[in-house]
Amino acid sequence: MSSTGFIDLDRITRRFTSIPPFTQRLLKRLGGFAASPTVVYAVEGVSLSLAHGETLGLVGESGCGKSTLGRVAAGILPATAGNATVAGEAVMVDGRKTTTRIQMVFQDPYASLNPRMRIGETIAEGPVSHGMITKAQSASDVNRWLNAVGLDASAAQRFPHQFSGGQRQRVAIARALAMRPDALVCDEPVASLDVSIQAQIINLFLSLRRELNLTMLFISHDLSVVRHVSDRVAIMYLGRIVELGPTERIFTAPRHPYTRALLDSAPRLAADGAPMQDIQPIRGELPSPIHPPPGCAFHQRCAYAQERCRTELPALRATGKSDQAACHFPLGGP
Amino acid sequence: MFAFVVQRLLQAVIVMFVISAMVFVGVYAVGNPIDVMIAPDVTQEIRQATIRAYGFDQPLWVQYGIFLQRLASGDFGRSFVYNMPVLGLILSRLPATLEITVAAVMGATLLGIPLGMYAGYAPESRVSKTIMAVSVLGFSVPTFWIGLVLIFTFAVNLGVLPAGGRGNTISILGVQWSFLTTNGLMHMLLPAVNLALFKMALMIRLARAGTREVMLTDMVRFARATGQSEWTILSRHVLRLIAIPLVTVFGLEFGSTLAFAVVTETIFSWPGVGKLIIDSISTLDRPVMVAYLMLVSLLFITINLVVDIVYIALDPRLRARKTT
Amino acid sequence: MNPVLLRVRDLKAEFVTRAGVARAVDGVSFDVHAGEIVGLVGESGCGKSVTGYSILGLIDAPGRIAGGSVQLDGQELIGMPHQQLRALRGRRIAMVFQDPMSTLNPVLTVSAQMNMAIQSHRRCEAAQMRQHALSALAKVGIPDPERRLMAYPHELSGGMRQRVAIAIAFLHQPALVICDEPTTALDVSIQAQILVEMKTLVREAGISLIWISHDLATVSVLASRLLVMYAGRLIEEGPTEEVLRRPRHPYTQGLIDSLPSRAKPGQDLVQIPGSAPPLGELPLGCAFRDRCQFASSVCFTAPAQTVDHQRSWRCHHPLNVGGPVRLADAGQ
Amino acid sequence: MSTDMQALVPLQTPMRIFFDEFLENRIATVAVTVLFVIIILALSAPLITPQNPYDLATLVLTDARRPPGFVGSNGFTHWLGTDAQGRDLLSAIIYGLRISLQVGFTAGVIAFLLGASLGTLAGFIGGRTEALIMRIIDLQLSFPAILLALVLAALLGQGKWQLIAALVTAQYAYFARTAHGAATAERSKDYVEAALSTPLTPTRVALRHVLPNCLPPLIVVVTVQVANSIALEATLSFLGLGLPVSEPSLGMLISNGFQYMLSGRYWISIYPGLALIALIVCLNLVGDQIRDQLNPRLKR
Repeated sequence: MSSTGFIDLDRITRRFTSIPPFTQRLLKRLGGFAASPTVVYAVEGVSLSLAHGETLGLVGESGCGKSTLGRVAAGILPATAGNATVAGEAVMVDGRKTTTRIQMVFQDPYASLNPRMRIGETIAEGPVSHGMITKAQSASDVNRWLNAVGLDASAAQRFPHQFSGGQRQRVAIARALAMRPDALVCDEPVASLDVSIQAQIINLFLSLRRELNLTMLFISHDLSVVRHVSDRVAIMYLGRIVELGPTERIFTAPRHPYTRALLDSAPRLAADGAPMQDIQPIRGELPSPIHPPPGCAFHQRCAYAQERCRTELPALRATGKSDQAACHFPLGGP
Repeated sequence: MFAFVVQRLLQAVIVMFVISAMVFVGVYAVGNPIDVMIAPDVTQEIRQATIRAYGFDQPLWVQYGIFLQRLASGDFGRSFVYNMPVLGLILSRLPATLEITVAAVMGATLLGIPLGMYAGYAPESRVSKTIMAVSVLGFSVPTFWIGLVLIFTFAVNLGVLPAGGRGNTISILGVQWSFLTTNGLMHMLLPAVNLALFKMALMIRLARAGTREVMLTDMVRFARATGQSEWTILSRHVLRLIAIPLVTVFGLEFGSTLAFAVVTETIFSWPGVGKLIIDSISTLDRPVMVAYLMLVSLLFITINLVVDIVYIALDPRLRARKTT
Repeated sequence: MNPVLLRVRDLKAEFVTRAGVARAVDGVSFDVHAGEIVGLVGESGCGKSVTGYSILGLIDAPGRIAGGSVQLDGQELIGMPHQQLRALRGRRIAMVFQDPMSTLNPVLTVSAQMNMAIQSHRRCEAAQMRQHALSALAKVGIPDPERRLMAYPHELSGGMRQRVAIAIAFLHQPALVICDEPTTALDVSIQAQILVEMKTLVREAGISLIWISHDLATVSVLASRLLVMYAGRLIEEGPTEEVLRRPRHPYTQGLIDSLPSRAKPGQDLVQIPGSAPPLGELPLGCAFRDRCQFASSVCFTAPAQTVDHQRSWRCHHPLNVGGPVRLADAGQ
Repeated sequence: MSTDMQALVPLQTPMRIFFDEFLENRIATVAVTVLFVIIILALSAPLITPQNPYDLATLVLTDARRPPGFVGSNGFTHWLGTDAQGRDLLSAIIYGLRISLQVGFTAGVIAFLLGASLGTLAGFIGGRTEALIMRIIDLQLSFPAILLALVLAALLGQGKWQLIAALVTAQYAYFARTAHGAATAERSKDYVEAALSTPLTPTRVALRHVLPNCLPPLIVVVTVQVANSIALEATLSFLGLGLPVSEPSLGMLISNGFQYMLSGRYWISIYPGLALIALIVCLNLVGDQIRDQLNPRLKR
C-alpha cells in the first residue's frame, strides 16, 4: 500500500486492555486462578488512504471500530500499532496530537460544546492559542466562520443552551473550520438530528467541501447518508475493512456478502417514493469484539460461508480496478 | 469475587497498621510515654521499673514493635481511672452502646425508607412536603440539642420517661442487656430516639432522591404498561434498585451512629463506650483512648468490608463479567 | 376493512412548565382497525410519543390529558378509574419502548420480570409461569430461552433485550401494541430481524400495532397506513404507498424529499428551512406556515381537516391533488 | 445559503438562569434571606449588641439566670434573659453565631480548597495514583467525621485554629470525592475531547474547560459542609472540646444551660439552640435547592 494519500492510515491497530487490579495479578502468581486481562480488539491492521479533496465514507454497525479509527486518524487516540499521517506529517507524536491540519466533528451536538463558554470564545479559542489570529482579530474571524456555517454573527455572544440541535452542530463545524484544517473527521455528524435538520447539515457539508476543498472521513451507520456525501466507501466489520470502493459500485454491485446483506436489511424509500417492502435480515447476533470469531469474522452469519472461511482470515485484496474486498469467495466471482 | 475479598482484607490489614502507627505517634512518641502507662503520682522506683519493663529506653521503632506485640495480645495496659485492664473495661461497656445504636439505626431505616419512598413517589402531595420538612429539620438540628429538648419535654415536664441512666438489666451469657426489661426499655427509648433522628432524616432524603429518579425512567413506564400495580412497582422494582446506594449509606451511618453515641450517652448519662471515651479524654486516661481508637477502627473497617460485599451481592452488574 | 378497535377523537395533552402551558397534543383524531399496523410519524417534539402514552394514560406529571376521547372496543379510557385502566394495560393494550437498556430492571433476572408481568393478569403456579415465559421468548426468536430466562439484562445484547421487552408486551396476546421507536436504538441488521419478526408475529395473532417513529423508511416497511404529525397536530393521514407517492401536505412532501435516498448523490437535498417551533410558542393558524413555500395569508387561520376516502390532510394549499407533482419541480 | 435565524432568545448567561430559577422557589428564597440577615448580624455584632459578652468586666453576677424580659441592674432589658454568668443571652447568641459562622466558613473553605484540588488532581492524573488517592479518601469517609474531630480536638488541644484543623481533616474527603466524581464525569464528555483534538494542551483544557464545569456540584457540597462544620463545632463545644470557655460559642452556651434545664430555666439552652438550628436549616435548604436545580434528570 503506497502511502501517497493526503490522509494516510497505515496498518492501524488499536486494542483496549483492562489491566486487572494489583491483587488479581498477585493471585495469578500464587494460584494462577485469577481472571486474565480482557482485551477489546477495536481496530485490527486497517490501511486506508484518502486523496486530497476526497470524501471517504466509513460505514459499519456498532462495535465495528469505525469511531475508534476516526479518533486515531484525528489524533485524539494513539494507535496500538501502525501510524496515521496527514499530508505526510504524523498526526500524533508520543501520545500528543501534533498537527492542526485535521479536525473532528462529533455526533452529539448537546455534549460537544462547553456549556459554560460563549459560542464566540469556543470558536476563537483554537486559532488564537495556535497564533493563527491575534486576539484583536478573533471577533471578525468568528463572524467569518459563523456565516460560513449559516449562523448569524449575533450568535457569538450566546451560550449553547440557547440553540437547537442543528444550530449547535453548525457551531461545532465552525469551531473545526476555524482551525483552517485541510481535513475533517466527522463521527456520525447527523445521526442525532431530525430528517429536515439532517438535510440542512448534509447540504452544508457538501458546500463546504466544494468551497474549501476539504478532505473528509465521514463516519456513519446510515447507508443512505454515506452514499449521498462520499466519493468512495469503506465497509467495516469487527475492527477490519471488509470492502472498499467507489460509492456507486459498492451500492449497486457489492462484492462482500456483508455489504450485500447490509444493503438488503436497511429499509429505504425507492426514488419514486414506493416503500421497499421486502427486507432480508442477516442471521445471528453481532459478535463481540472481546471474543472475535476465528477466520473471517462474518462466517457465522454468512450465507456463502465455507470451511475455509471458518479457519483462514481473508486478506483485503483487489477485486477490480479501484475496489477491494476481504472475502475468499467474493460475490460475482474473484 | 474471591479476589475482591482478598484485596479488601489486604487493605484492612494495611490500614490497621497505619492507624496503629498514627496512634503510636500521637499518644506515645509525642507525649511522654511514661505518663501513658502509669499514673503521675507513682514512686520513682516503680517508674524506672516500668521504663525498663516496657523498653521506653529503647529506640523508637523497637518501642513500636513492643506496642504492636501488646496490641496483638490485647494488652492495652490498665486504665488510670478504673485501674482495670482497658480491654475488659471497654468490652463491658460495649453492649450498652450497641443496644441504642442498633435500635436507632434499625428504627431510622424501617421508618426512614418508606417515608422517603413515599415523598419521592408523590413529591407534590402535602404529606410529602411535611416529610421533607421533618427530614430537613432532623438533618440540621444537632443531636445534643434534640437530646435536651427530649429530656425537657418527656422527663422534666411530662415526667413520663427517665431523664437518664440505664435502668435495670438482665445478664445473658455474662453480658448485661437492658432491652429485655420494661424498665430498661423505658430508659433506652429517649437515647435511641435521639440517636435515630439524624439517621432517619438522612435515610428519608436518600430514599426520596432515589425513588424520584427511578420513577421518571422508562422502566417504571414499561412496568405500568404491563399492568403491574403501583405497589408492586414500588416494592419490587424501585426498592430493589435504590437498596444498593442505601446499603452503602446504612453501613457508613451505622459507624457514625456508633460515634455519635458519644454525645447521646453524655446527655443521658448512658454508661456506654461513648461516655467512657469522653470521660477518658477529659481525664487524659490515654490507654482507654488508644484501646477505643483501635477497636473502633477495626469495627469500621469490618463494616466497610461487609457493606462492599453486600453491595456486590445486590448489584449483579458488578459480579464477574459473564458474556453469554 | 376490519371493525374499528381504537377510536381516538380530539385528543389533547399538555405540559405545565415554568414557562407556561405547552400543548404537546392539540386535538388528534384517528382510528385503528383490528389487525392493522398504523405508522405514527413525525420529527422530535411533534407529540407522537405523548399521543402514544396518552392512550394508556401513562403521562407523568407535569404532563396531563387535557381533553378528547379514546375508546377501545367502545370502552372510554380517558377518565376510566385507575384499577380498571390497569386491568387493560398489558392485557388489552401493551407498549414497547425505545431504549432496551432502560426498559428492563438491571438488577432483576429476565424471569423475575416476566413473572411479575404475568402475575398482573393471571394467577398461576411457578411452573406454569415458567412455561408461559419460555414460549413467549421463543415466539420472538430468542435462541436458547432457558439460559436467557436466568440472565440479567446487562448480560444480553441490545437486540436480545428488546426482544425480551417485546416478548413481555405480547405475553397476554393484547389486541393493540403501541411501539415507541422500538428499533431506533438498534443496529441495522438487528433492526431488520426485529421488523420481520414483528411482522409475522402480528399477522399470525391478528394484533394491531401503532408504530411510532421519526424514520419514514422503517415505518413504511410495516405500516399499512401512515399518520404524519407536526407541532402536536395530525397534518396528513392515508395508506402508506399513496402518502409516500403523492403526499398532500407540503411538510410530508418536504420530509420525503429531504431523505438522502431520494436525491442523486452529491446533489443538494431539498431542505425545509428553519426548524419546528417549540410547543410553548406555536404560531397562529397553521404551525408550518413560517417554513412553507406555499404559505399565504389564509394560512393564518388553522386549516380544517379535509377528508377524501381513506385520506385526510390539514392544509389550505394541498399538493398532488391533481397529477403526481413533486415538490422539487413545483418549487423551482 | 443562510437559514432565517429563529428569533434568538434574549442574552441569558447560565448564571442568570440559575438565579431566576432559584428565586422562583419560595422556601429557598426565604432561607437565603434569613442567612443573609444572620451574616449581617454576625458581622456587625460589636456595633449592635448592647453588651460585649466576652468582656468579663461588664458581666453582673447578680443578674445571672434571669428569665427573658428581665430588666438588668444597668437598666437594660435582657430580651432573652441572661445565662449563668449574667451575660445577656441575645448578645451572647449573636456573638455565638459570629464564631460559628467564622469557624464553619473557614473550615468549609479550607476543606473545599484542599479536597477539591486533591479530587480533581486525582481525576486528571488517573492510573494508579488516582486509585491510591481515592482509596485513601474512601477509607477516610468510612471514619465518622465526629469521631475524627473528637480525637483531633483532644490531641490538638483547645483553641479556634485547632478546632478548624480538626473540622477540615474530618471533611475535606467529601469535597475530594465529589470533585473526583465531577472531574471524571466531565472528562468523558465530547467537548473535552473536542478541545483536546484542536489540539489544546491538557492543562489548558483542564483549567478552562473541565474545572468550571466541576464547580456547580462542589457548591452544593460547600453549603452542606459549612452547615455540618457549624453543627460539629457546636457538638464539640457542647462536649467541652471546642472553643475556650472565655469565648462561648452556641454549643458552649447550650452546654452551660443544660444543668439549669432540669430546674425549669429552659431559656439558657433553648434560645441559642434555636439560633443554631435556624442557621443550619437555612444552609441545608439552600444546598438542597441548588442540588435539585443542578440535577439534569429532574429538569422540569
